[in-house]
Amino acid sequence: MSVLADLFSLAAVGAGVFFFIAGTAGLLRFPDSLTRLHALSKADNLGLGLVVLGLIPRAENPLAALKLVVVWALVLLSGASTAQLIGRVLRRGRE
Amino acid sequence: MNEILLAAAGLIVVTVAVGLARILRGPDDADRLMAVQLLGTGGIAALLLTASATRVPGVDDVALGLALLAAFATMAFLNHLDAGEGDAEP
Amino acid sequence: MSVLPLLDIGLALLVVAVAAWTIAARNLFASVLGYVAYGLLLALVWVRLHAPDIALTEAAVGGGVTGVLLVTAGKRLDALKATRSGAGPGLRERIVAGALSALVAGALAFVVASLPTPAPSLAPQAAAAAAGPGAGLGNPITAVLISYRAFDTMLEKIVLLLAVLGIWSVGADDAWGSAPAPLRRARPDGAMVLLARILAPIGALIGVHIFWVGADAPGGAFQGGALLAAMWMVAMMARLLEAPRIGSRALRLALISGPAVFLTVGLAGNILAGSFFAFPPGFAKPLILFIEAFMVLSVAVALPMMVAGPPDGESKP
Amino acid sequence: MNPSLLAGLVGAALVGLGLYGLIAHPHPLRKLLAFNLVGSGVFLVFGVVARRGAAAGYAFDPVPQAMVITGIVVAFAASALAVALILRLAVAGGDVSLDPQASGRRDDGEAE
Repeated sequence: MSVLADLFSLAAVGAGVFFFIAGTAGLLRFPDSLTRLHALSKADNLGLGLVVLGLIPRAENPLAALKLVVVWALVLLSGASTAQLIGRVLRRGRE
Repeated sequence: MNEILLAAAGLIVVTVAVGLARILRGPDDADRLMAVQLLGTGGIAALLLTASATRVPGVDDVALGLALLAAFATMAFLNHLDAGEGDAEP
Repeated sequence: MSVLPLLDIGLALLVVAVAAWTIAARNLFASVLGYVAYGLLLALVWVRLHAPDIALTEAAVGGGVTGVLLVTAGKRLDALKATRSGAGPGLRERIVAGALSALVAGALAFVVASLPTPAPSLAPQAAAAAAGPGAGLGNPITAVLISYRAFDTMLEKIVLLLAVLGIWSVGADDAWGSAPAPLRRARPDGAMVLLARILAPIGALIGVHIFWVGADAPGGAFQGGALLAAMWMVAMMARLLEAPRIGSRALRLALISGPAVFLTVGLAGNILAGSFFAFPPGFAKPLILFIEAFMVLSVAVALPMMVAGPPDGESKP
Repeated sequence: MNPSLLAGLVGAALVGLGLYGLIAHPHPLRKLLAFNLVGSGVFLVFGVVARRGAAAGYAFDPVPQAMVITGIVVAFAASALAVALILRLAVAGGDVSLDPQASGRRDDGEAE
């Protein structure tokens, strides 16, 4: 059982790291700010989400696991709304 | 297992460090803000991974605080960035 | 070969690089952004030093509130069109300054490398304070702050109060009693209002949680108060709440409640338990939580008032 | 290299960087930021002392850690006061120069 849990953790954390790398690559390589914003939101939402998912089986108690999920939810909330706001700032800059 | 989690944390820190090159290059403040946001998320992920591997207690609360404060700081910077838009009118 | 030392070295290099960026950046905004990133990374270093309490404080104050203070100040300077700051020192002065800084850093590094072994420690005294009569605090740092070094902590709260008074007093004379300038003048976007509406209540709940668990786990009055302060500022930035008038009685009572309650309990200790800041046996833990609750209130009110700045007289009471 | 020595060296480097910024930057807000770097470097050295003083069943010495928390709060209060003074300087003088010669020019420019 614990081997299974470990495998699950590894897979999820590994996928999370992949999305962080992808997000950073996008931030560095994409040609303009709006596409970079798109890349960033992938790292925010999926990268951290998968890492959190991978760490849940290792949490000491259910409350700690809940806190992990709340951390992710907070980052999702702020990431979604600030992406919107940054997008507006960028569009205004173009006009 | 712990070593692998630490390695993942290290990879994220390195990735985020590369992303910080974005701060250095710009070209404008919105890009810099995005890079800091990425650093915030990556920092939280690295923090959770390291804490899980080294068993420092109470780090989940630190992560909660970091997530809140990253959102708070981002809001303040946005507040500054869109200041051009009729900010003079009360 | 363990991965941990590599992680530590990478983190250390990153912290120093971001710190160098805040010094080297050309504009103030970029520099402050760097400072916020730096505060966040420093929080990771503190966790590596087994200091989650400081990590929280550093993230809240170093990264969060100080960054917001500076970016707000920069915005207000822009509005004043006061951007000229005079020429910097010439190349020769810069080289001398660099050499001096390198010398100081080198000396400090030498001292750090030659710290005595075994290291002196006050941990046993702190443990005694944590386990003291009726205390039973699981978090030794809270025990040190409220019991072992109670006087320091009370004076720190008075320093906060003095700073607020100092800030208020640099405002114009005829503005006295009015509210500080708002953190944002323009009407906020819908997305920002939505974010503030959801974030502020959840954040306030987390702030109270961090205060509450502070007796036994990382957290405590200051960290909880700083989070509450940040959430109040979030609401102010989205214009959901306005900064109160500095003449407001409720505001002033909230500001002094922390140090006042602390001092009262300290003086009562003189009578009930035989010495200043001694807690009567059996009541220590509830008393400590009682003091801390008012400290949270004071901190949560004082920090936003410091960021908001002096009263500006324009805003209607 | 053990982690606490490494953190101590980072602290020393931060003090050096901050000191340089404090001297070299003409803008007072940048000076303030640099000063905060010096402060956090000193706190980090305190943190190293705390980590080395692990005893009595704790992984750290709580007394220096508590002092750092107090220090961070007081440093913030001082920074906030400094920001208020800088803004007051800008309102009063029209710029934020700390250079006495520049402020001399400023007095000339003011319509009395």
